[in-house]
Amino acid sequence: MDGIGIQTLDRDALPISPGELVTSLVLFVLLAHAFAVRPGLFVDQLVGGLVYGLILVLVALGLSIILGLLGVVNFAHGAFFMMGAYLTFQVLTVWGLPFWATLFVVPVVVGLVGIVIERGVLQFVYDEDPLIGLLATFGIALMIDEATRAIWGGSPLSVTTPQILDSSIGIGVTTIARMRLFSVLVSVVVIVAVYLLIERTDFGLSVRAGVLDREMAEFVGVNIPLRFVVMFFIGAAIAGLGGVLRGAELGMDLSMGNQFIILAFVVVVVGGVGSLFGSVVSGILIGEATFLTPLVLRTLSETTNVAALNVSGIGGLMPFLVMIVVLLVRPRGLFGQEGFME
Amino acid sequence: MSGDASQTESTQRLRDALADGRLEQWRVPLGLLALVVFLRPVIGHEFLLNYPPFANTILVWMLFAASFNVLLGYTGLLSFGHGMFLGFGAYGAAIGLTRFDLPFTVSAVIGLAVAAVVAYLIGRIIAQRGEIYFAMLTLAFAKAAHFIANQNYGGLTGGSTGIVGVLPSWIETERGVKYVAAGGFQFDWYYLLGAVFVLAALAIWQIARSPFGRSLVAVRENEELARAVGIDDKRYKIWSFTFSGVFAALAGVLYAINNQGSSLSTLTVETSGDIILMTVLGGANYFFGPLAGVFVWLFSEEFLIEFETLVLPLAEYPLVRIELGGLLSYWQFFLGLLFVISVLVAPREGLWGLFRSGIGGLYDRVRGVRE
Amino acid sequence: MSDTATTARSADVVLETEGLTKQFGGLTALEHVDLAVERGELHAIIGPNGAGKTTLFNTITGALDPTAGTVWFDGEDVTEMAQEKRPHRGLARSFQSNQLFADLSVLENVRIVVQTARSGRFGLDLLGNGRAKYRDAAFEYLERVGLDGERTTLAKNLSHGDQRRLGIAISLATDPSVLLLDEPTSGMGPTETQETADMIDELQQDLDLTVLLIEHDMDIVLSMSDRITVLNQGEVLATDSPGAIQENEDVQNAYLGGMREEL
Amino acid sequence: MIAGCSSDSDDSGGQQTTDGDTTDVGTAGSSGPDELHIGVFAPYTGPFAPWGSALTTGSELAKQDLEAEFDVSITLSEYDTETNPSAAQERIQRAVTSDGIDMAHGGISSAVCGSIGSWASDNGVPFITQGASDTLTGESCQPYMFRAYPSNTMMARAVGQPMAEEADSWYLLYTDYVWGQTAQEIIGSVLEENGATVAGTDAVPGPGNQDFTQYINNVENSDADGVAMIIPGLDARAAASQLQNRGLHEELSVMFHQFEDQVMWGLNQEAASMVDLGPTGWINTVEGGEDFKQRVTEQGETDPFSRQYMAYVSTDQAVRAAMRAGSANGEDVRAALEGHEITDSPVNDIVPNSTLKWRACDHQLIQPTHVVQARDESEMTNDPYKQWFEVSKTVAGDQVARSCEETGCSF
Amino acid sequence: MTLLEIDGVEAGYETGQVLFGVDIDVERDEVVSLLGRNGAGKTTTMRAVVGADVPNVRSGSITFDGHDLLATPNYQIPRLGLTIVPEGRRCFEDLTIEENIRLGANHVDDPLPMASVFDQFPELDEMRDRPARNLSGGEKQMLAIARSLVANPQMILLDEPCEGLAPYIVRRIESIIEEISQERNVTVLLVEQNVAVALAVADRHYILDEGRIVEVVSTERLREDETLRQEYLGV
Repeated sequence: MDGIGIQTLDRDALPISPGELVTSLVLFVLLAHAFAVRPGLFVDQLVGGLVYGLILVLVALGLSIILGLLGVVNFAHGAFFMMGAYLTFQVLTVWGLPFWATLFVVPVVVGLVGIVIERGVLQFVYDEDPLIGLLATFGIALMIDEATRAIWGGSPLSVTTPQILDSSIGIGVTTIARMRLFSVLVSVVVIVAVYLLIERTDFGLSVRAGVLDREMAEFVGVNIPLRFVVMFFIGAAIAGLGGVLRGAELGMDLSMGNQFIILAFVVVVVGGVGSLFGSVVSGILIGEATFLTPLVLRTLSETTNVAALNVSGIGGLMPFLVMIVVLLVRPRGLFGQEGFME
Repeated sequence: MSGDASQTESTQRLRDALADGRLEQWRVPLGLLALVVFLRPVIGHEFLLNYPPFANTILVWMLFAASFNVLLGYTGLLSFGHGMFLGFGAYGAAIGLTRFDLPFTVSAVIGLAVAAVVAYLIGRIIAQRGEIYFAMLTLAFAKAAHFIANQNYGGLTGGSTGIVGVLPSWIETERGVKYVAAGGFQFDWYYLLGAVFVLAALAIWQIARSPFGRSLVAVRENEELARAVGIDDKRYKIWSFTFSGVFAALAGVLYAINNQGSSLSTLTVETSGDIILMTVLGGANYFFGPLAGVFVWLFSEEFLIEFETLVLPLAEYPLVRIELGGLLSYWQFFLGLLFVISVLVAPREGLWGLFRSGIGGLYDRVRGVRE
Repeated sequence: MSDTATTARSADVVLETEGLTKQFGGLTALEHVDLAVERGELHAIIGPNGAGKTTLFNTITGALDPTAGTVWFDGEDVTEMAQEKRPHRGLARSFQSNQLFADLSVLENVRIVVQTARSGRFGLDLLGNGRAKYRDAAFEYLERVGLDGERTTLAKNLSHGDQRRLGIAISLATDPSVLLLDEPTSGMGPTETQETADMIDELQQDLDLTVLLIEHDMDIVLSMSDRITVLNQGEVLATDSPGAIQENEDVQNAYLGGMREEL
Repeated sequence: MIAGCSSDSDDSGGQQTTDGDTTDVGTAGSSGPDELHIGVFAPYTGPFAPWGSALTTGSELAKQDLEAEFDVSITLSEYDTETNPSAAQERIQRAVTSDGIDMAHGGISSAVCGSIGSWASDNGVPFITQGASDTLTGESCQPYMFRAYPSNTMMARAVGQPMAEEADSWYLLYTDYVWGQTAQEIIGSVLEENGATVAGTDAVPGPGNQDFTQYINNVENSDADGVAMIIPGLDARAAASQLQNRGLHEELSVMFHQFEDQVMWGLNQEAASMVDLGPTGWINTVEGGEDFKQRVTEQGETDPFSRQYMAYVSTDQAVRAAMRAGSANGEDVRAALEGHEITDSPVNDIVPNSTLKWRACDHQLIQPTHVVQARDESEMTNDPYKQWFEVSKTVAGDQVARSCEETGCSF
Repeated sequence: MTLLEIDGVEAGYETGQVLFGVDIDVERDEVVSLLGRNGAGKTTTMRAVVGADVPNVRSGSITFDGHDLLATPNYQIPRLGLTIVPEGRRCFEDLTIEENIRLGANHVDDPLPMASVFDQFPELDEMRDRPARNLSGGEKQMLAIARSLVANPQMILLDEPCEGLAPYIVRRIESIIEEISQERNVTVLLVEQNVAVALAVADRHYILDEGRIVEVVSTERLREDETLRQEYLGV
C-alpha cells in the first residue's frame, strides 16, 4: 500500500507531451471563447462549478482517507453526507439553533455515527476482500436511508440560511451569492485543515505511517485501532459538513447520498486512489467540467450555428466522461500510485 | 473391520468422483429443471405470493444474475455497469420490432450482436485495469449508455418512456397471462421462457466447467501465477466479459417479451447495483448462489410489498394497517440489516453457501445418529 | 558484443542474459548481469538476501521488464516477449512465496496448467468437462512430487512443504525445457530438504531439464550444482564450478568469507 | 363504515338516467355488476408519496358516493409504482393476475403511465391515466387508456397568450424526460404563435433533481423577461426556492407548467407569491364543488389539490362506465367510456357549467383548462384549506385540445 | 535478572504450527542470538514476542520486565521498553528519515533526544529530509535501528540486521550493536542466519530447529563445535 500523502506538483511533475499540449490549447481556446461570448454566465458557472466541486471534494476526502487507511470501500459515505444535510434541518428548523451551530454540531454527530459503524461493523471486514466491505457498507447505507425516511419523511426539505448569507456580492460581470462564497471558504478551510493535520502534525505522521505499513507502525507504538476510529470520525464528519453546506444552499432529499457517493468514487478514482491532493484537484476539475461544458458547447453551437453541438443535459454525464478520458490516458488516475488497490 | 475399510474406501471414491465432477455432471442440469418445474407452483401458491406470472420475472433476473456471475464469480471481475447489456438485449429486440419492423428473432440476434461487440470492445480497453478502476469504468460506460438512450436520438429508444407495448407476433397476452401461439399450438409463455432459461443457464454452466471456464477460474484465483504458467489473462478476461454481456443481453431479450418492451430502468446504476447485490447475497462462489440471491431478493420484495398494497381492504382493522404497513414500508432497512449480518457471518459464502453447509451439517448429523 | 550474440545461438547455451539491469526508482537491483546457462546443467544462483536473485528470475521470466539488457532463450531474443508466452516456449519457474490457486484442489492446480501447456495461451474451448481433461497427465506430475495422495485437498490446506512441492509440480506441468526454481527448500527441515533435493535431481534426469536454482542451503548447492553464479548487490561476483567457487577469494570475502575467517 | 359518505349532493339521489351520447349498452345502474375492484396506481413511497395519498383520498370519496348511489361494492387497492415504469408494470401485472382488479387509474410520471397503459391495453384492462404528456393521447395512445386530465397541449395553449402578454421573451427550463421534452416544444411554439420569443431552453436532469444552480445561472444571464418552469412536482419546489434565493422572482415573470399548488405549499407564502402564471386542470379555487373540497379537507392528509380531483373523476367515471355497460368486462367498460359525455355525475358539480367529454378519437377527457396566479400574500388564506392561488383565466377544453387529426393517435 | 522470558511457546499460522515449545531467557544487559536455518521459526518467535497479529500463540507465556506480553496490545509494547528492528527493515518508505525517527520517539514516554541518535548515525543526519525510499540497504538498516533506538528501550530485538549487506556494512552494524549494548546498556536479542555476526557480538546463542530450541551454547562452543553448526545451521 502506498501513502495518502499529499504530493506537491513538483514531486510528481506531470510530463507534458505534444498531445497534451494541443489538448490544453484547444481547451483553453474553447474556454476563452465561452468567456468572451458570455462573461457573466461564465463566471457564474465557474463559481457554481467550484462550489459543487468543493462539496464533491469534501465527500471524496473522507472516502479517500478511509480507503487509503482502512482499505474499505465505504459505500455508506454518501449516507453520512445525506445525514449531514438532514441533521442541518433538525438542528436549524426543529431545534431552532442558529445556523452557525450546525457547522459544529452536525459534523460531530455524523462523526459519532461513523464511529459506531466503524466499531460495530467495519472493524470486522478490514482483512476481507474490498467487495465484502462494499457490500456491508451498502447494507449500512440502505439502513441509514430508510431511517432517514422514517424520521424526516420522503419529501425534500429545505432550511433558511441566516440573513447575512442571503445577499449577493457584485463583481462586475455578475453577482455571487454570499452563501456560495461562504461554502467555498468553509470547504477550503477544511481542506487546508485536513492537509495540515496529515502533513504537519505528529498525529498525521502516525496515520501516514499506518497507511504505509500498518504493522510496523504498531511496532513503533502507534495505536492503530485508535487512529482508525479517529480518521473514520474525521472522514464522516467532513462528509457531514459537506452535507450541511449543500443542504443549507439547496435543501436535502433522500437521493443525495447515493448520487454523491457515486460521484465521490469518480472523484477519488480520477484523482488517483490514495492521493488526497489528487482528490482535491479532480473534485474541482469534475465540478468545473460539469458546469462549464454545457456553456462551452452552447457558445460554440451559437457561434458555429451547429445545433447538434448543444447537447442537452451533457453536464450530468461529464464526471463519467472525464473519468473515461483520464483513466485511458493515465490508468491510475491523475496522481495515483502504482500497485494501490490493483 | 473390513466393512469399515471398504466403507472408507467407497466414501473416498465418492469424494474423488465429486471432486472430479463426475457426479456434478448431472447435478446442475437436474437442479435447473427442478427449479423451472417448481418455481411457478411455489410463487403461485396462495399462502406465498399467489402470483404465478411473477415466476417469469424471476427467471429473467436469474438468467441475468447467472450471466453476471460469469464475470464476478468465475473470473473475479466486478462490473458496476452490467445493466447496460441487459438494456442492449431489451432495446435491440424492441427497436428492431417497432422501429424497423424486423422479425423478433432477427431483432433479438441484432441485440445480442451489439452486446457482444460492445462488450468485446469495452473489454479490450479495460480488462487489464485494477479492480476498482475496472468497476468504475464499467459504471462510466453504463452511464453513457443510459444518457444516449435517454436522449432518444432519432426517436429510437423512446427516451424516459422506453419502448412500450412491444410483443412478437407469436405471443398473445390476456389479462396478464402470456401465450405462445405458433403453428397452431398454444402454450403458456412460461414454458418457452423456462426452456430458454434452462438452455442458456446450461450454456453458462458449460462455459464455466469447460477448459475455457477453468482457465477463468485460474485467473480469478491467482492472476500472477496464471500469467506465469502461460495463461493469457487479458484475453480470457475480455472473452469472459463478452460472454457475460451476451448472456445478459439474452436476459434482456426475454425481458423485452416479459415486460412487453424495454424501459430505461434497465440501464440505470440501480439495476447494475441490484444484480451485484443479489449475486453476492446469494453467494458468488456457487453456480446456484446468484439464482438463490435473485429468488430471495425478489420474493421478499414482492412478499413485503403485498402487506402494504392490501392494507385498504383491511381498513376495518386500523391496527393491522398501521403496524404492518408502517413497519414494512421500511422493508429496505431490514434488507440492509440482512446484508450486514450475512457479511459478518459468512462474507464469501452468501445465503446459498450457508444453505449448503446447513444441509451438509444436517446430513452429517443424520449419519452420526445412524452410526 | 558480437561474441555474445554468437554464444547465444550456440547449442550449449540455452538461456543467456546480457547486461541485464533493473532499477526500482533510485535503487539498482540488478547491475549489468551476464549469465549463461548451458543445456542440461543445474546452475545455482547464490548470494545474500537482497542480492537480486529473485529480481533476476522475475526479469528472465518477464514478470518484470528490465531497465536495460537482453534475455536470450533458445537462441531467440525474448526480452520483449509477453510473460505468458514464455512458458509455452519452455521457460518455467516456481515461486519463492507460495503462489498457488489457493481455493482449488491440488489436482486442479496442476490440471489447469497442463491444459494451458497443451492447448495454448488462449483457448476458446467451450466443450467438454474441463476438470476431466488432462486429469491423468496432471496426476502423473503429482506422483512425481509425491502429492498423489493429496489430490482432492484444497491447495490452501496443504502443509508448507507440500505447498512447495505443489509449486514444483505446477512449474513441471508447463512442460519446460528450462526450469527456474526459487528456493524450493525454504522452510523445510533437513530431511525434507534432502528429499526435495533428491527429487529435483531425479526430475532433471528423467525430464531432461535444465535447472536454474536459487538456494540458500549451501550443502545442497555445493552437492547438486554443475555451476554456481554468485550475486552480490545486484552484480555477478563469479560464475564457476562448486569447487572453484569455494576457493574464490572474492566470493569468500563477500559471502562465505567473513564466516570462514572467524572460524 | 361509510360514515364519511355524504348523500346530500343534488344529483346523486335516485336512479341513474340514460346517457345521451353513449350508443352502447347500459340503461340502469341496477343491472350493473355487484362488485368492482379498482387498482389505484401511484407512488406511495419516496418523495411523491403525498401524491399517492391524495389519489387514495379522491378515490375513497368517489367510492363512498358511488356505493351510496348504486348497489355495488367497490374495492380499492393501492399499488406502489414508485416513479419507476418497470415497477409499475410489475404492479399492474400482479394487480390483474393475482388480485383480479377490473380496472385501474393513476400514474404520476408519464413513463409510469405509458408503461401501465400499454400493459393494460395489451391485456384488456381499462386504465384511466393522470399523466399529462401529449404522447399518452398521441402517438403512444392505447385502446384501453383514457386520460382524465388536460394534456400538455391544452395547458400550453391556455397559457400561451397570457404568457405573451406577460413578457416578450421567455427562458424555458424543462426536465429532461418525455413530459418535459414535449411540453417544452409545445410551449415554445405556442409562445411564438402569440408573438413572444424563446430566449433559451435548458434541459435539467430529473425527475429527482434538487440542484438547479447552473440552469438558473443560464436564466439569469439571458435576456429573458420570464422563465417557464416545466419541472414536475418536488423538483419544481426546489427550483422555485432556488429562484427565490437568487432574487430572480422579482426580476422575472415566472410560469409553472402544469401547476400544482401543493408543490408551493411546501414553501412559504412569500415564495409562493412568485407564481405569475400556471396552467392547470383544477385548483381548489375553481368555482364549484365546495362540498367535495370540504370532504377532502376533512378526510385527506393534504388540502384539496388537483390529484384528489383527478382520482375522484377517474374512479367515478370508471365505475359509472361499468354500470352503464352492465358489466365489469374490460371491453364493455372501454366501449361505455369512449365518446361519453359526463352528465348526472358529482363531477358536474365539481366542474359546473362546462362540457366534459371523453373524446373517442384519442380518449382525452375534454375539460376546461385554467390559468392561475398567486394571490397577494395578504390574501392567501389557510382556512378551511390553503387557498393561495386564484384562477385568472379559464378556457373551454375544446378550444385548446388538439384536433383529432393533430394527435397522431390511432387505435 | 531475567528481562525477557519466553516459556513453552507454541505458535503457528493458518497453514500449520511452527513453534513447538520455545523457551528463551534473556538476562538484562546481555546480547543473545537466536540461530537457525531458514524456516526454523526464528522470525515467528520474534513476531510472537512483539505481539504481531499473526502467528497465533496457542500456549506458553512471554514476559518482559514483569509484564505479560501476550496480554499487552502490540502498540503498547514499545512503552514497556521493548522495540524491534524487523526483518527487511520496514522503513516507512515515503516518509523522510527524520519522520521515521520521530515516529520511533513519539509513542514512548521517555525517548532519547533526536540529536543523540543522529550523533550515533552521522550518515543519516546528513540526509534528514530525504524519503527513506532513496536510501541504500545499509542506510535503511541504520535508519531502522535508529528508529527503534530513539525510543530509549531497555531491549531491542534485531531480526536479521545484516541480511543482504556488504561486508563492511556488516562490520559497522556489529559495532553499532556493541555500542548500544555497552554504552547505552540496551539488552539485545539478535536473530541471525549469519553465524559470523552472532559469534562477533553475542554472549550466548539459542539454536532453533524445527520449532524447538535444541541447544543453548556459549560463543566458544559454537565456534568450536563444527558438527553442531553443520547439523542445525548448515555451515
